[in-house]
Amino acid sequence: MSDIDLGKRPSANRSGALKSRLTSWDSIILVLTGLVLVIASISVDNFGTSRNFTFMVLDLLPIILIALPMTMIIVTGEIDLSVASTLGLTSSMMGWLWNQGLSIETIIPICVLIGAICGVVNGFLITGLGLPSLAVTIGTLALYRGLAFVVLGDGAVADFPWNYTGWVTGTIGGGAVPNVLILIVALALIFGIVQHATPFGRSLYAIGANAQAAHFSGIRVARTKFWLYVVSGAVAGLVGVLWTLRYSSARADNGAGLELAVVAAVLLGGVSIFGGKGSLPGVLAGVVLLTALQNALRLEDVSGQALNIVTGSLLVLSVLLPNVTTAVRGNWHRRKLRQASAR
Amino acid sequence: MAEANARPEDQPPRLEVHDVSKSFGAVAAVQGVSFPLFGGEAHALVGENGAGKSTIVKMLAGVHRPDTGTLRVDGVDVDFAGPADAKAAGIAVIYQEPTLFPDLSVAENIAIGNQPLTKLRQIDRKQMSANAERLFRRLGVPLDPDRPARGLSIADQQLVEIAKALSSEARVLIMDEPTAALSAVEVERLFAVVRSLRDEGAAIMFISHRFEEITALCERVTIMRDGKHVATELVAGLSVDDMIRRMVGRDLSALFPKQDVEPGEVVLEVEGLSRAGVFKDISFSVRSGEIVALAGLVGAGRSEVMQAVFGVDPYDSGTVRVQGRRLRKGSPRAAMAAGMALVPEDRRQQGLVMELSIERNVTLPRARKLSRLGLLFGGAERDHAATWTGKLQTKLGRLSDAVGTLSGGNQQKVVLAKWLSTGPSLLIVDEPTRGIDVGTKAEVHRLMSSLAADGLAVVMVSSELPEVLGMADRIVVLREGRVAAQLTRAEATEESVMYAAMGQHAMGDAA
Amino acid sequence: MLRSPRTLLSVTSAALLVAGLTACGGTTKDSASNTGGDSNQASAAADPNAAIKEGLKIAFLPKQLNNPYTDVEVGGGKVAVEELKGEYKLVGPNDASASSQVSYINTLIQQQQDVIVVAANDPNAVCPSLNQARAAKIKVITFDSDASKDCRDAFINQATTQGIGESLAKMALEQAGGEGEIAVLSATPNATNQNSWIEVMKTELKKPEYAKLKLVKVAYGNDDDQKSFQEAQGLLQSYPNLKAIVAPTTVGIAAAARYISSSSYKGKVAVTGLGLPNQMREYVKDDTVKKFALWNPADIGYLAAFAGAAMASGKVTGAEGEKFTAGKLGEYTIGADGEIVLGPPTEFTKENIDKFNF
Amino acid sequence: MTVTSDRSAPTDAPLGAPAPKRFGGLLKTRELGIVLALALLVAYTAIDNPRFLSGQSIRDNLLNTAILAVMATGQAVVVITRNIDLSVGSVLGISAFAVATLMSNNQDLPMIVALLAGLAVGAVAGLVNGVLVRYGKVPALVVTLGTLYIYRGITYSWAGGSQVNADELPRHFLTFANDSILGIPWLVLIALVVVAAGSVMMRNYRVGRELYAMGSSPAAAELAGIKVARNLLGAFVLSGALAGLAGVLYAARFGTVDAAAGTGLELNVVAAVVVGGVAVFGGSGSVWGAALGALLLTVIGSALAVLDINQFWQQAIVGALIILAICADRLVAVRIARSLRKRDAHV
Repeated sequence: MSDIDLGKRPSANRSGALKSRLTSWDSIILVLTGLVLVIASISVDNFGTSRNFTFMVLDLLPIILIALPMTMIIVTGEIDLSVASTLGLTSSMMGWLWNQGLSIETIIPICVLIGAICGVVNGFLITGLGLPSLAVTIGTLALYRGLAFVVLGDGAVADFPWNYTGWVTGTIGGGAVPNVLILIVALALIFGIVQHATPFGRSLYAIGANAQAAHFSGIRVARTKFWLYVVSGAVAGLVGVLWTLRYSSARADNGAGLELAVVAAVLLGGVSIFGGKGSLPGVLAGVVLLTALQNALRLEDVSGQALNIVTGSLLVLSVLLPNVTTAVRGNWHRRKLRQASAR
Repeated sequence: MAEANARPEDQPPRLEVHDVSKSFGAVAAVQGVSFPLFGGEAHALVGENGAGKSTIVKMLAGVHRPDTGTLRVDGVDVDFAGPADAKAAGIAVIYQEPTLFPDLSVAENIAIGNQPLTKLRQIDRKQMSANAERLFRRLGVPLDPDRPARGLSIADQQLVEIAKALSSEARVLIMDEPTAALSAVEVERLFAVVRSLRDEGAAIMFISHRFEEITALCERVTIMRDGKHVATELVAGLSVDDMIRRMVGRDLSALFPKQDVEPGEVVLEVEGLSRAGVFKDISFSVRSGEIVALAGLVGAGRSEVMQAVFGVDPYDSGTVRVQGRRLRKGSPRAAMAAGMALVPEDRRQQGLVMELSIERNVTLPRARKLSRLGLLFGGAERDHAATWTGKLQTKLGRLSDAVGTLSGGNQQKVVLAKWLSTGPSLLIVDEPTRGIDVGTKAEVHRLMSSLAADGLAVVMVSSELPEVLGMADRIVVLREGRVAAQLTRAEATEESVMYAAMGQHAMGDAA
Repeated sequence: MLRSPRTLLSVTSAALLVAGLTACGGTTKDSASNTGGDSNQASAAADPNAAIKEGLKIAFLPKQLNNPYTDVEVGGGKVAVEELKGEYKLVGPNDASASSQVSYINTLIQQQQDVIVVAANDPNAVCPSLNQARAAKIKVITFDSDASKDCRDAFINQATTQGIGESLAKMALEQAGGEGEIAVLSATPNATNQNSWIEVMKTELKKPEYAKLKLVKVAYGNDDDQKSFQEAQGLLQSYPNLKAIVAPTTVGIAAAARYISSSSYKGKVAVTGLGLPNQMREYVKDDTVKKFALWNPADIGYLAAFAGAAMASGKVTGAEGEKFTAGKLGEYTIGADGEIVLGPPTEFTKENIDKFNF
Repeated sequence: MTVTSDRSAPTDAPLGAPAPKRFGGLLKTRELGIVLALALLVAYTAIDNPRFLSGQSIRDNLLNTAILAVMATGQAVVVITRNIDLSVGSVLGISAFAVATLMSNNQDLPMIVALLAGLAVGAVAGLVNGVLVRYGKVPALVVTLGTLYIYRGITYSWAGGSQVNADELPRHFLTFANDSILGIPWLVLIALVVVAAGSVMMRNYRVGRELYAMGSSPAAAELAGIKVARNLLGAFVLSGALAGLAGVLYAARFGTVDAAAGTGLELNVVAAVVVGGVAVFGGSGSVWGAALGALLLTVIGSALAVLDINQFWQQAIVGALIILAICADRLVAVRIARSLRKRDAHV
């Protein structure tokens, strides 16, 4: 990262651009995911079944939804570790409000709003006071989770109306397609378009790759980031609602530790932790890959923990491999220059 | 004849650069440069910005490895794996921009790496501060050794850097524009110390744009241009004009001259613009069809002024008017909406997003105008980018290539395309031809000239005198954040501008 | 530039919520009719003479793995399944959370087990998937801590809630020496059976013979060793004159005993409750603990397996009054709400503890 | 944002001065702040319940702090170099389980062996992190997030759901946690030694100052010819080794060890370090500040229990503390930036 060493910058030649595009991690991950799905449905009993599909969709629901805004945030070079705690807080609030006798139809928007407010706090601390997002969101991670426990203690609220809990766990017309899949697809589409086909999306990459140049191009860096955190909070809130309904149980500890899974999935999907690089399809693939692996391994009675090793390794490799290839290319290029000018 | 009244023949040069080349990506920064540096001499290294001076320094410092060629210390080939090796070889470097550790104390910054130790191999802080004290006394600066480096003024930072270099009892001392931020008194003290070092037998390499300093300090000078070695001669035998001519490498007339245009109505009006600690009470105006140059030394505050005008930096007081309407401060968007465009000084950090494709860079400021129903379709952007890179005859492979893969000159064209595509009525160009090859330079000059001819108002910040004199209708010279002189094309000569920039009494002050 | 996508997002997500969720009028806690949906109760009639099928796939899903108590329970289950010539399987989360348990239930459904023997981490959170299991013709037996009635076929109750509550109170009285302050160190505040025992205990304490006994606090160690350990510390700091700590959970009692035995309170404060002989042996030997109680957890797993097998074979349906034999444990009768009671707990002391190994 | 990247929006930083943190002079006052907070908390609690100051209670608090403080020491060193180590919780787990197994299998191994074994296991884990960060050029956040999973996974698949119980461990191993010399429990003594050694190293030895320099300005560190690679590896190895040591202490203190030991601990450790005044962007803060942070967090925990405040407030308070801490640092920084621009206004 030392800004002195210009030598580090890989000066890919013209064809290199295409090569690196093909060998870019997010395309690798897409292929990888495809392979895993195919192999699993061939070799693992009951993996391909429609019911298992439903289960998988339900399992990846929280991660995939939270990953949508998280991708944007990391693309701008920031991070939000407080999402899982926001989820927990909204879940607690949902239970509490429900006990207060509010109607579920009012509770749900309120919960999304609470999530957004959590995001506002993050956004203000980070863009308003210019605090490092890592430290801030580690702080709010503890804070929001703590508040969640304050609200609901260690208890649980369970008696949510069946037609709602049923909707979340159910499938369209009792078929193979789970209801929540509509939600996932819709949100994924919206975020995908915003990130990849709008000026706003373009600005995210500019901010992440070079905030100063973005500023010089008339992009409102701070404001952009602020709203990303708000959206991230709102989505986390929504997921809090869905989580509560899926398990028909509002608890303060819901979704504890999910933030790491989400960040892992996003990075696995080829988004650079430095910002400026990464695509949503890659991230979606990353999430699917993780969930599918988990599901398949469980069906094969492999302990879920063995998967931790796979997840972790994939995560490190997703950054390590590109770096290694880059370094190799760089050296090769320099050597070539040496020979060229030696002549 | 140079060697004659330098060191005796028998003893090899303390440090020798031999046929060294270095290139970054497609940009060849240094090509086959050789010159010796003897113990006991002060040797100046001069050249325009981008001539490759700093690259030479970084190679001597062990930051960069030469692609080809060798460095010799006392006649022996050396290969520096890193700065540590260079240090070990007795080479101390004072960089253009200070490299202090803000969180460490001043004394510690000076001593870092070889702090005095107690017998328990612990750091002897008393001793450390004492050493710093001694150095500061020698430099005659009142600095508290125990305060942290964070918050030191640029000048003080520079002085600490110098103290750092002195402390290492270097046998070779390399100074890359150490005086840029120093006051006359401080400069004199520095020189006194450097002279004594030289007399003790150290080899000094001195880089500066201030010719009177060079003549005051150095015996010999090496001149570089476009990464190549031009000459190494006795300073005594050279006039300032000779040096400049050799640096620029061509007579000023050879530069593409700006064609005369009848200036139209006033486009930009800056009044009493001030920012604490950066610039004060800056006023000037630009008419359409006019090219106004902001000249001055590095650190005189030229870029800062224009960045404040464009809104990327804030300012404390004063007003900026575009076509008579007052501009909201601190908002690049407002500036863009008012028809302003800024081609910034630092291409890599401010002008372009190196990782992004050429296409994306060109369309960055116009993305919203190009989108339909808030959506962007690849086609629109590509066509737009293609048109403008075409207009500027940018040499590129595919628009989807990362802009970082282009040569300096073509990168600059991309930046120009990016901003011209916004159809500005006022174009601010900061160091438009820094570090780009002569050919492209001429193209850029031609372009600016024709833009002006089409009624565009142009503000040009440039450190290259020939460029300033060749292109500008009027020249605003800044010194230490204030307007030192406003010269018309007729009044402007190298001397008048230089003198104004350096604060010597000259006709410049009349303006 | 920001306005458009932001509003776009909030609007659509809101819209989706409405579309997906508010399809039906204002639902509040009161108006909610939460009948856990398809509670397909005992379907076919029982056939008492039906033979126990062989090769039944019986899966155990405890609250969490690597909990010594659980290990003993499922150990018993394993033995039973072997006697039944079935296929034994043990799966479970590493954290005692309901959400991860659900994933495992789903997996078991996929693997088409015949019986799922589960200890619910949250009586309600597991319900939807348990009902899916039953819909897939899988018999669901709960043990250790029950799920809500309408999503399981039978519940193996280690002992009547009444019985345990009473013996806890009795031991507390003895250990405290007839009078003084006592405190309870329980598992999680929403652990089903711990709470019911504590309730009984409290009612017991109202009786005259317990008049001198004062329950000052119920602390929660979340069945986490470290947490319990520190909760024990907290108790003694807040209540200097504490006479006895009653821990109705094996993790809690072990932690409390370990803290007391290593602290200056040893000998002053008594520890009792429900614990595993193997874990408690050293503390009983060093007199930190005089007496504690427990049923034989191995038998719970054992009984659960047999109950499950009986059901899967159509021998019983889970209706009250039905009878079945559980190997070495003899005959059992299904009680109200499909409850099957194991029997009275054993009390362990210095004298008898070496006779037990679990 | 990520600790290792310098891309944190330069445009958001106050212009005129490079986003500064604080004067060194304020460093001391910074730790003083924690001490004061601590004093107030203890005073208040003690007034409400004098037993909070009883020997036993103090002993318990110190014992509970010990493990966190040991880990915070290592973490502080890593964070000071502008990196982070999220894998410490998992490293504690793997070392705790390894040592527990080792001791239960050979009952008469001396304690020192256990300690060394723990240190070794941790050091190896730390080395892997360091190598990946330095030579793989993978940001520390990513590396240690990955190894957080990997090390935990290894522990689980090794333990396979089994657990080591107190009664399987040798007496001398268990009593070690509570035995004390001159009234100071071994655990506390070890923690004190570690913190003291760490502080001295960072304050008075070249390598320590170089670590500060690296965090303060990575670019300048390279130019100054500091052995960046060596120091970075050293920092991560240290952090790992101390986490390993903490693992041994954990096993000795809590007797029962399973594969889940220390899960989620990394956040407490980072919290302690941040509250202790170590800036996430490196270069400033101190080891003993971090240790104080650890103490403060622990005392808050037990104080809540004693004051009979709903224990659930604890986490919220910790979170608020972290944010308070960084806000405080930031405010100081901004004020300095302003005063500087005024002072430099020689124009």
